[in-house]
Amino acid sequence: MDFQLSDDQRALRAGIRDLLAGRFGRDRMRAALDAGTDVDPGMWGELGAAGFFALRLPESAGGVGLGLPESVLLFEEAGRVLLPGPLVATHLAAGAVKGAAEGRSVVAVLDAGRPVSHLDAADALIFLAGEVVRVVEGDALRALVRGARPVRSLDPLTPLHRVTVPAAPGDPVPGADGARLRLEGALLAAAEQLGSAARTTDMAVQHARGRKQFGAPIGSFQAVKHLCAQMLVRAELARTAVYAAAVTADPAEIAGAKLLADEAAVRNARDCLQVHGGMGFTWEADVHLHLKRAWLRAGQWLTAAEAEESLAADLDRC
Amino acid sequence: MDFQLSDDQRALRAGIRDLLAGRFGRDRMRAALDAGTDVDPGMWGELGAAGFFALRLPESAGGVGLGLPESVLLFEEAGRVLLPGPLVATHLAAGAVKGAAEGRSVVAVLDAGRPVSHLDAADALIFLAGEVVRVVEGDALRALVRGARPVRSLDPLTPLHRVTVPAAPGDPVPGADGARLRLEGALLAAAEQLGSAARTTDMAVQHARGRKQFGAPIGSFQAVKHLCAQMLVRAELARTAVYAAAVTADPAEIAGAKLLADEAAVRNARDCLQVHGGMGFTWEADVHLHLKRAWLRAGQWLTAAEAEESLAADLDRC
Amino acid sequence: MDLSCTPEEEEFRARLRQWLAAVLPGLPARPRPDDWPGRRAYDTAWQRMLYDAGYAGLHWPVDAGGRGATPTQHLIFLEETEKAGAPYVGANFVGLLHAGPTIAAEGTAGQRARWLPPVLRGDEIWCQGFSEPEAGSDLAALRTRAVRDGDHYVVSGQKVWTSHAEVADWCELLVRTDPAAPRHRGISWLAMRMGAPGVTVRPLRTLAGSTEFAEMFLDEVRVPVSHRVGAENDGWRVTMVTLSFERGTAFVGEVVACRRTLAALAAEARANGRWDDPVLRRTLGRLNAEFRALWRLTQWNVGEAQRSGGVPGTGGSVFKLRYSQARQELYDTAAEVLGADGADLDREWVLDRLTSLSYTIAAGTSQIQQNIVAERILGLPKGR
Amino acid sequence: MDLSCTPEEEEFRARLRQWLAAVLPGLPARPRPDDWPGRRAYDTAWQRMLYDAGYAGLHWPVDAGGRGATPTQHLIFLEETEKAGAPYVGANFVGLLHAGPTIAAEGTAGQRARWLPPVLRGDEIWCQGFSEPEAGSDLAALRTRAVRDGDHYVVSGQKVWTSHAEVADWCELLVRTDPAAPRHRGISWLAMRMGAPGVTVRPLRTLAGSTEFAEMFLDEVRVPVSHRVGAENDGWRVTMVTLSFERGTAFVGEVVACRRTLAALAAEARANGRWDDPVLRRTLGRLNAEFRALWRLTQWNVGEAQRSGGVPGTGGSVFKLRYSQARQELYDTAAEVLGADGADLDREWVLDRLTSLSYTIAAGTSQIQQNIVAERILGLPKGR
Repeated sequence: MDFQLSDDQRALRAGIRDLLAGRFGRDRMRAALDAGTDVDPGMWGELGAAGFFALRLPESAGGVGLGLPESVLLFEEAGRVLLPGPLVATHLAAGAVKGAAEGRSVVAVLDAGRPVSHLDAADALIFLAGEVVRVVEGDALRALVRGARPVRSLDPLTPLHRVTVPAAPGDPVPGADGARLRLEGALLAAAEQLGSAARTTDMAVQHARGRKQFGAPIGSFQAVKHLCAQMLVRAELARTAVYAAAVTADPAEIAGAKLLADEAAVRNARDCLQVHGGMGFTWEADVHLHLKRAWLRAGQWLTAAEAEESLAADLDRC
Repeated sequence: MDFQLSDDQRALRAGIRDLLAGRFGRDRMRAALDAGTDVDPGMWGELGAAGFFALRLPESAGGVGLGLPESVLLFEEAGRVLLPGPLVATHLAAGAVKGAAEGRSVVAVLDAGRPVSHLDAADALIFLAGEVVRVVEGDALRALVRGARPVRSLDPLTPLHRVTVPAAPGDPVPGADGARLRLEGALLAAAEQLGSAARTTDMAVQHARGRKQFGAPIGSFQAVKHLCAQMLVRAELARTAVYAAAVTADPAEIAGAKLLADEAAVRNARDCLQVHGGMGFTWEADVHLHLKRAWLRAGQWLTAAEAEESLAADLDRC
Repeated sequence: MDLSCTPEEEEFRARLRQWLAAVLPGLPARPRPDDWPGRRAYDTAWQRMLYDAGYAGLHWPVDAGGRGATPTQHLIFLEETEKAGAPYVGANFVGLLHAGPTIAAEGTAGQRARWLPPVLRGDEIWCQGFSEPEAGSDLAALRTRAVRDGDHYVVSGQKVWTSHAEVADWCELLVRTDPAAPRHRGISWLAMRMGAPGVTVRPLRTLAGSTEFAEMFLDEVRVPVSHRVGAENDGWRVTMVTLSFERGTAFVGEVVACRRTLAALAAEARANGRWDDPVLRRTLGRLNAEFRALWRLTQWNVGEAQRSGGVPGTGGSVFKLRYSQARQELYDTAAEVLGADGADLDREWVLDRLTSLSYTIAAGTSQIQQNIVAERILGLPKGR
Repeated sequence: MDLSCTPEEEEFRARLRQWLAAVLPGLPARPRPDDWPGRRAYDTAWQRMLYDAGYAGLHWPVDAGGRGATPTQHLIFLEETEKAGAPYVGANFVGLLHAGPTIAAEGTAGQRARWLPPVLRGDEIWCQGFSEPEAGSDLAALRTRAVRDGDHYVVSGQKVWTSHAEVADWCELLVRTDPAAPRHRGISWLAMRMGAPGVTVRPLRTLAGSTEFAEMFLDEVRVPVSHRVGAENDGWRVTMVTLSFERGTAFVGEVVACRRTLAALAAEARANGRWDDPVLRRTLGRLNAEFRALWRLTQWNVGEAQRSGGVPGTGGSVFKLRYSQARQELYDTAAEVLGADGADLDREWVLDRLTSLSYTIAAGTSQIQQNIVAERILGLPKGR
């Protein structure tokens, strides 16, 4: 019984970390932000080539044949660097939507009642409606896009649209389990939140070490120290929950992981902003991007209210 | 428009403070605790003589003719020194139950579904049942006491009994308004909570000034400083809410006062305990008595859930 | 304890309401947030209307051209203008509420005559040059240098978080005139023309995407010595004196607005069905208690200031600590009410949620405020 | 990441379960909380049963008489005994988990032979004399003096928070042997007989009304120099070495118990109707996430300790900070479930609520733990 990563898992994480550092370092991220580009097809292809989307497809189907624990490591890295795009949806669509596994298709998700992220970039949508999973593409997608209303998005790297659910929402994906897909989506989003929470902890600590006020690094003051300590506690508890849920794939454990990771991402971003003081309130600092993304993700796949209810229902089973 | 106390109000407060210091100083309080005596009839009479119970009765009825603002000042002082006994109920019963105004009768409250405090000492009960207020005394009270089950009380100075509501619960008090009585009870309990919250703030600050660890008073460490600062903030906000509600007698304002004062009393007692460290965990320190009493009072007259619902309903009126 | 108003105060309120009802419908449309000249014109026109109606400098001393109103009257003014939806003080903020009072208290007769009337009439706009990149919470660490050269100071350095810099005529500037003196002792207060050569203003974009603030770069700007208010190297005291002009009224309008927002949130929740969620409903109820109490605390602080003759009570830090947190909770709750619409910047309250993030930081972080409460009110010893 | 157990571990678990199922039904009734001799007898009898079954000193090194089990086996042992409702370590706590490991690591062969076997067999009980009234969070400030007199130390001073002092045979004692040395350098570790002349024990009543702890007054108690473990003045290091024996397993039983309590709270809420309150229900759901994660964090920390050969990871402070808070929230929620019965000390969970108050204080306050996390894990600079 050990949470330690295997050598293969370490190598996988190092690989994606290198890829992201090369393709989506801070300068590229800020350039994408200034240009308002959310999905870069070239990078999408590289992610596909690196196995980001096909990771859990069996090797017989051209995939990498790995599991949720490995996916979680990748999504954590994506969350750290604020990588935009419908990563979770495309990953979940691998095998069900042509080109998704290879990163040749961008697949977004349509979750009734919630705005659609990255609609303009999407080649297809997976449509979650109860137990059934459908794919919206081609004419149906074009009709849906025509009827969509753009939303001025809180997160500048996540364009949003309000859509009306199409009358003919495409064919069901055979064998797909909507509840399972939603759980996996929640877990992968939780992994992104974890990456963000860990990153804002690093940012706060780095700032607290360097920034001087009243003749000392602000990190020498207990008030700042304790903010940072609680950030680490939140991130580490979220990490534990996310990794364990990835191994067991237990629904209650996944709900707990999403709940704790959402909270860690949101509260750590806020505390990071507080540690940064006025500098954290500027557009130039990255902390607001983490907070906005964290807020958005907290409303996706499984909200706190949904997670808490499902965790309450689970108490019967303990 | 001013929250400042009038000279009369100051004199009133000073008077009760002196009375309590003389009759219920810390030594007496600890002695009562050791002996397990909750209501001291002699002191009850002195409170009566000082106008504690008759304060709001008109002078024509032998009362002092003052109002809720003055009552609130008295109950705040009672809360500071952990004065035991059914103070609120006896105060509310003045005029309706013989001897209550003068402190010759001890009147407790029977609130359906909740345990009765100080039943053994009570000469009568006011029974709140919806809009009607009844008085239980004499044979009805004796029957009720016989059927009561003592509860091992969390608060050693507040004995509790579980009772069954009597079949013949006495006659309605003419002209009494149950809803109004309940609100006034909530406000006076809030004033006691305020006194407790202010007292635990003082205790924490005093300890933080004197106690040295790591070569300095612990109050020089930001972590302790900030605990104390938040205690003051809670106590002062509660004070504002309680005083304002006493002046306006507005139901929503009273609900807000109870909610904020309950929270201030409970959380300040806990923070006071934290500031005291291990010493706060001993029976010898008074902090646990404040916490236990605060917990009890939070469950009396108006709970947080009830207050929040009533404050939510009030939002229509804003 | 007496929370009622005097007959004079009620009469003041009634006349103000009458005037607001008469003039507000005739106001032009508000300019867009990024239309700075438009905003200046709008704000100064409103100030001129206040001036003509006798409401300008309501809380200023009479000998400075003000109306000498009590803090309570000022509170009533702020409460009623907010309730009526009147324009905010906007671009006139620094002139009316900070630089002006400083000059009124510490300036010479000539300085008062030169600078105060244009502020009251809305003719001149001031901005504030206090904060610096390396001097945030620790304001006294400011580095902007002013070197004496005959009857001028030559000023070089960098300021930040300057609002309305683009449209201001004057800047109240804190500079270091004696680098050798202890931190608080070598600072002076200067009035600097924004048009002076060497002043460069660069908009500073906040996380809300707007440019309410600017950075200001000063490169050998010449400021006449006669534009110094107070003695040389006495600028720290001069500034602190001014801060004591704050009479508990700083957040009156905001608290009134928050209570209105809360009622609107309840209405929205009833409309969209989320009112049926007891978790949300009880949170709204809790916030009702919170903002009712904060409103009463505002009145309390104003009452204290009125009695003490303007010296600020200790209530300011207590208020700010709780209010800044409550305001953030209010807009977090707004996001709950909005549900999926909480990510739509065009929906009401979403931008406010972003700007609420500054409340625990600006004008003294909550950490600094807690130190103040602990040390100055509770008397706990300073940290080692 | 592999959360499954090895076949050996599963076999260990299965045998343990079998044994527990066989012996637990035959145990006598538990003594009352204030029956100290009864508690000693009960706890030592259980320890003897463990010894006879080969489970005593499970995590001790083999050469100290232990079983040399891995941290994971120890975790399984603690998990299964808790789930089966077996007795707690009780009076054997200090001997098995602190004094014993200290002697095993730092004692001479003779000291190990004298003191360790009686601990494993349940023949001798130890208590701990570390804390003092003036040395709480700041343990190194301890003042109890030990003055050398021939082959004895003469010890005087006062200790506090000593549990099981009334029934202990030995006390592991930290004393100051060099008052002139820097705080951490002049301390020694002694084994003191509780029956020695000059030892006075006075029960210390906690806010829960019980006397789990005692004060201990030492008046010229003579302790043989041969009862010192480690070098003179090296007691601080000796103690810290022992603390490093903590292999993440300290709270295994408690976390298992908290999860069971949570399920029981849900059942009680369903029974009494409060389950229909979404505010309470969602709080219970939240706590489910919390304790599930804390259980996984326990496993993680144990895994780390196993890999590092017993050196404690950084996870301990992280765990304790969150767990102490979650435990308090758990019992606050229990009070919500109980409603008006929450004031009844005879109802389950009410006393637990009181004792949970010590969790953010004992064994390093949350404030100290946050310093540790910030300085040792995050590398933030020490305060000035």
